[in-house]
Amino acid sequence: MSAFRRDLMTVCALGAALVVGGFVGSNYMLGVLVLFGMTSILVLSYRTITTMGGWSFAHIAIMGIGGYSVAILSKPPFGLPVLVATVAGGLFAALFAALLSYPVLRTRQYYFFLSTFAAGEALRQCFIQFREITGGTSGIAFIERPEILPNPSSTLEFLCLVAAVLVLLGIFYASLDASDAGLKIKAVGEDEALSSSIGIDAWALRALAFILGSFGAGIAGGLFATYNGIVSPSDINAMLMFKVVAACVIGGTTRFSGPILGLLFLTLIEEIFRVVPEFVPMIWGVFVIIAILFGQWARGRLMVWRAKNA
Amino acid sequence: MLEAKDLVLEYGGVRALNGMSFTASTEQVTAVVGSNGAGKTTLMNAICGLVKLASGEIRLDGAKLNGLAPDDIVRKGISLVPEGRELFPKLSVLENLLLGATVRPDPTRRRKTLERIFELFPVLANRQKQQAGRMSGGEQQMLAFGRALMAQPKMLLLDEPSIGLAPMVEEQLISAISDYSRESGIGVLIVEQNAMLALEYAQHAYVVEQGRVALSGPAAEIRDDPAVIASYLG
Amino acid sequence: MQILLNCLSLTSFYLCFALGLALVFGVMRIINFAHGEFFMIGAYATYLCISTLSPQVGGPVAWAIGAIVAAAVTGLLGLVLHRTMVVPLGDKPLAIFISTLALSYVIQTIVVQIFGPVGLSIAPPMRGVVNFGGAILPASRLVVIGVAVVLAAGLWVFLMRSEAGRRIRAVAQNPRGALLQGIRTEKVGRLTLILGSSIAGICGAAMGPISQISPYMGAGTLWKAFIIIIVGGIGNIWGAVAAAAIFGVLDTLMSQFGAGRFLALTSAAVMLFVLSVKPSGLFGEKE
Amino acid sequence: MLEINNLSKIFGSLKAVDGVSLKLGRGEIRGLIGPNGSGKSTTMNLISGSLQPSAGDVSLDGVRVEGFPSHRIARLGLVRTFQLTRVYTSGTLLEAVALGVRAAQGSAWNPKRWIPTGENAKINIAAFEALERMGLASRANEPAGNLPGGLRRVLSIATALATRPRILLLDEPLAGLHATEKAEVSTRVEQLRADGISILLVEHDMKSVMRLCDRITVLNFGRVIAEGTPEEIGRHPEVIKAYLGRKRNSDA
Repeated sequence: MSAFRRDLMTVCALGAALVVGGFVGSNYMLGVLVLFGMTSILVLSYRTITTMGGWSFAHIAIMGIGGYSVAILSKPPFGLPVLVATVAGGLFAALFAALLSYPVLRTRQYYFFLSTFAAGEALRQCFIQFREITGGTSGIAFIERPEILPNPSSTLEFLCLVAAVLVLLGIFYASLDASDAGLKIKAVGEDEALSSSIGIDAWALRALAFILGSFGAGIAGGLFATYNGIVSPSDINAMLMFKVVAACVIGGTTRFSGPILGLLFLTLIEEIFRVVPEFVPMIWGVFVIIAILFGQWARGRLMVWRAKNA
Repeated sequence: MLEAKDLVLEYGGVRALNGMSFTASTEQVTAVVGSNGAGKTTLMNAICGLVKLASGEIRLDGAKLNGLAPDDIVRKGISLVPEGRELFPKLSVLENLLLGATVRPDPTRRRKTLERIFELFPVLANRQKQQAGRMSGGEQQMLAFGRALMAQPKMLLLDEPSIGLAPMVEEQLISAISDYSRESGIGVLIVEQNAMLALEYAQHAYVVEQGRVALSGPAAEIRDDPAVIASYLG
Repeated sequence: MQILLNCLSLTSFYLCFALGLALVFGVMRIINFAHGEFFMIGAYATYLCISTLSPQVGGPVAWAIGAIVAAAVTGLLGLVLHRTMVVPLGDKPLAIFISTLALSYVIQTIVVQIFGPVGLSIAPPMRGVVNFGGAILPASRLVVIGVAVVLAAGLWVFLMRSEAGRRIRAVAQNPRGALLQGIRTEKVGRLTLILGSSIAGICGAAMGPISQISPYMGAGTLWKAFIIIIVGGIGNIWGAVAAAAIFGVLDTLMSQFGAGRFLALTSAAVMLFVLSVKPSGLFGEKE
Repeated sequence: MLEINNLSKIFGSLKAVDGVSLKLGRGEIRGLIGPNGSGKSTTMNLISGSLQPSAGDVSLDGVRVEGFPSHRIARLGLVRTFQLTRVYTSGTLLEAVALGVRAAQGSAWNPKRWIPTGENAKINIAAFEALERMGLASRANEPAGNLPGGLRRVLSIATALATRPRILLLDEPLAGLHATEKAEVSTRVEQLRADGISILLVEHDMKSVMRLCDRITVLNFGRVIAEGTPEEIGRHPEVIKAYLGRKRNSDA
């Protein structure tokens, strides 16, 4: 229970920090906070997928489904309210994940990350190629901000919306994590054969984690689209995927605070090197390599230390 | 002489070897028998450097083996025919044999050894091009023996060679190996749960129980010791 | 005839690109995400050689030197990769995957700093077209086909005939059994990674003159190579050859008949279908 | 209860299990013994659904279950442990066993199960009880990862027990235990039988097998070579031969 509370506190504190930061910060700061909030949603939903033991590389492409759904559904002939379209985008993302889960979740380890990577890239290519629907490389522009905001052009109000969505989704994922289903998902991630042997339907739970995690990606995609006012294939970039994975690698995925701190760290680097943005991917890359190699080294040391003190 | 002194090894809290000591001559067949879970396979893996000892010492003709990498141990003259054979199923018989000679690059000696192995197991000579995985169990076991001999060992270790073989085949194989060891003067350390078979061909024997030696002596005596049967069938 | 040539040309490219990846994957069960960047470095190395040397020694010789330099540089990178990441991370395929992914960004950034983000073109070492019974093929595409054939045949001979190749196959099939024969599996892994990386470099040298080279050229092709090794099957180099041929033909035919925009969709569909029916790929074995 | 008929499994050219039949009655402990490689583990895998049989059938209370995935068989009340111990090591013993309790309840697709259960008293009581039955209650709040190897085996039985199975397949539950621990676990297994759980037991420690089992089935080369009470099995000439091997010239 305490872990659940800690996760709740993490998301609530994050939401509050975003809003407070928005009120006191500069205009530039406001933009950074909105991006941070939306990426936090991505990272938290991604963490839910990793608890089943598989690291998907299709998360950002699935996010794109949310973005395109909002772009298409909020315009004629559908003309849905933007927020409704965003939720629909999340559902479409989840639906896509459900379709993908049959072939992809039959695979393990290398095959899983290779096939999700290839599937995600193929999806991005589809966004480029199906011009009639997606607008090709230029994408779909002039997406409205949500109507429920009193002043849609105010970034501060949008930030509050992002914070609210973040907290809501965070509560959802935190409760899933602490729920019966979440415990079983983690059990499957830890030992699939054992889980099946005691009656846990491993496949269904892996699919559940993948689908619910993708739902959050779809919502985040919708928010990105309405914030930027445009979706295009270049939003589905490998850099963002790398940022999400790197946040989870650097921060660890055991609790919600890990990926969030990882993301904070990456964002700080991004801001520090703002004047030379072309170096940011390299510095992120270096830190990921350091995190992985150092983690390995530290585990080795720990084992030696334990053996000595046993 | 292969000497093992006070070997201790733990697997996740279980003591697989618990102060095991023995010596095996490099001119004779030595048998290590005991029921399953007595630590026999662990012993073999420890000698070959596949698992790390917690303490103890293994020496071959006085030179320390423990702590060396598996390939150095093979080079020093220890060859293991592992339980389950561990062949390369999609490689041909000849390729499997040649891989056995990885640590012995001298081509003339290599050819000589190969010829002797073909004499010993004519089936292998006739099926040089066949994929190892497509042969019968007995033929695969012959190939595993042959591959181990290609390393020109001083000491051949056999881990449960009889598993999955029909009684006729296993007897043939073990007698072929013990003949070969007598002719070429190499030692054989055989680990078996089929105790009577191993004791038939061994000169000296150890009975192990729970990771340590419970009983030792000339194989012929051990064979008739009622304590052996007791340790098997309770 | 023209279609056949085009099929062959595309198959050759897929094969070149996927071969090294499949080799490393098959033997060591790891995926080098920076493979695409090694390919890109190969292309840039060739670019440098051709632009500095071709006035003195002529195009083809400069290209050949470029290919050798490309192979050497990427082979060295493979060695460094093995020492710094593969060995310390041991049997953690995900950790290796992510750290090579990170490495690919490091390499990309460095190349962008040196050569700039915009594409460059390499002067083709061989000009003109070759005529095959009415069908034409630019000479530089013939080079790609030639390189693919030489690489595949060379790799085949090396793996099937040489002692080192035998050891590589042994480790791929049964690492534990190999260890017991006194084979140093770590050394075999190092050789494999060097070999696979050099193949990427040579592939870059062959492809450079055909397409524009840019720091992002590797990343753009990598996903297709992933699909090829997935469809071909885990640990099966010849499966990758077959899959390269399948996609070479499929993609050429689709472009030919005006369905080029569905390429990504069909590739993904083929992959997902194969995974649904046989999770270990067409020619792969169950793990 | 459990009935298997003519069960076979072929791997390539090898008949790992070749026409094995046996019946397990309610509250019976049935030993399944035989030398290494005789097909015991394969038989266990076939019954529990980890492997698909090449031929033959498995029925639970008259319901044919061969070919079912293992989680469905587990839901029907047949749960196995593994030869290479598998336990959840990320949490405490209580948490590990609680997963067994949870596994036996409802589908994860039901959104009601996405709500945190918190300190679910019912589940914890059931888990604690399962630990108690295997004598691990005093360690309930220790991290499972710190447990010594032998006791991990016992924990894996407790996890299986928490699913309230009617039939347990135990694969070498005594391996790696000290003599005193062996005796204790044996007693606890006997208690399970008294509670009406049927047990199929693969074990190499013959003393314990002889003491625990009501009946014993002996396999060799994938076939049943003997079946009977422990006394009968102990005297059976073919069993002695299979275990000890033949003396050349003696009984030929």
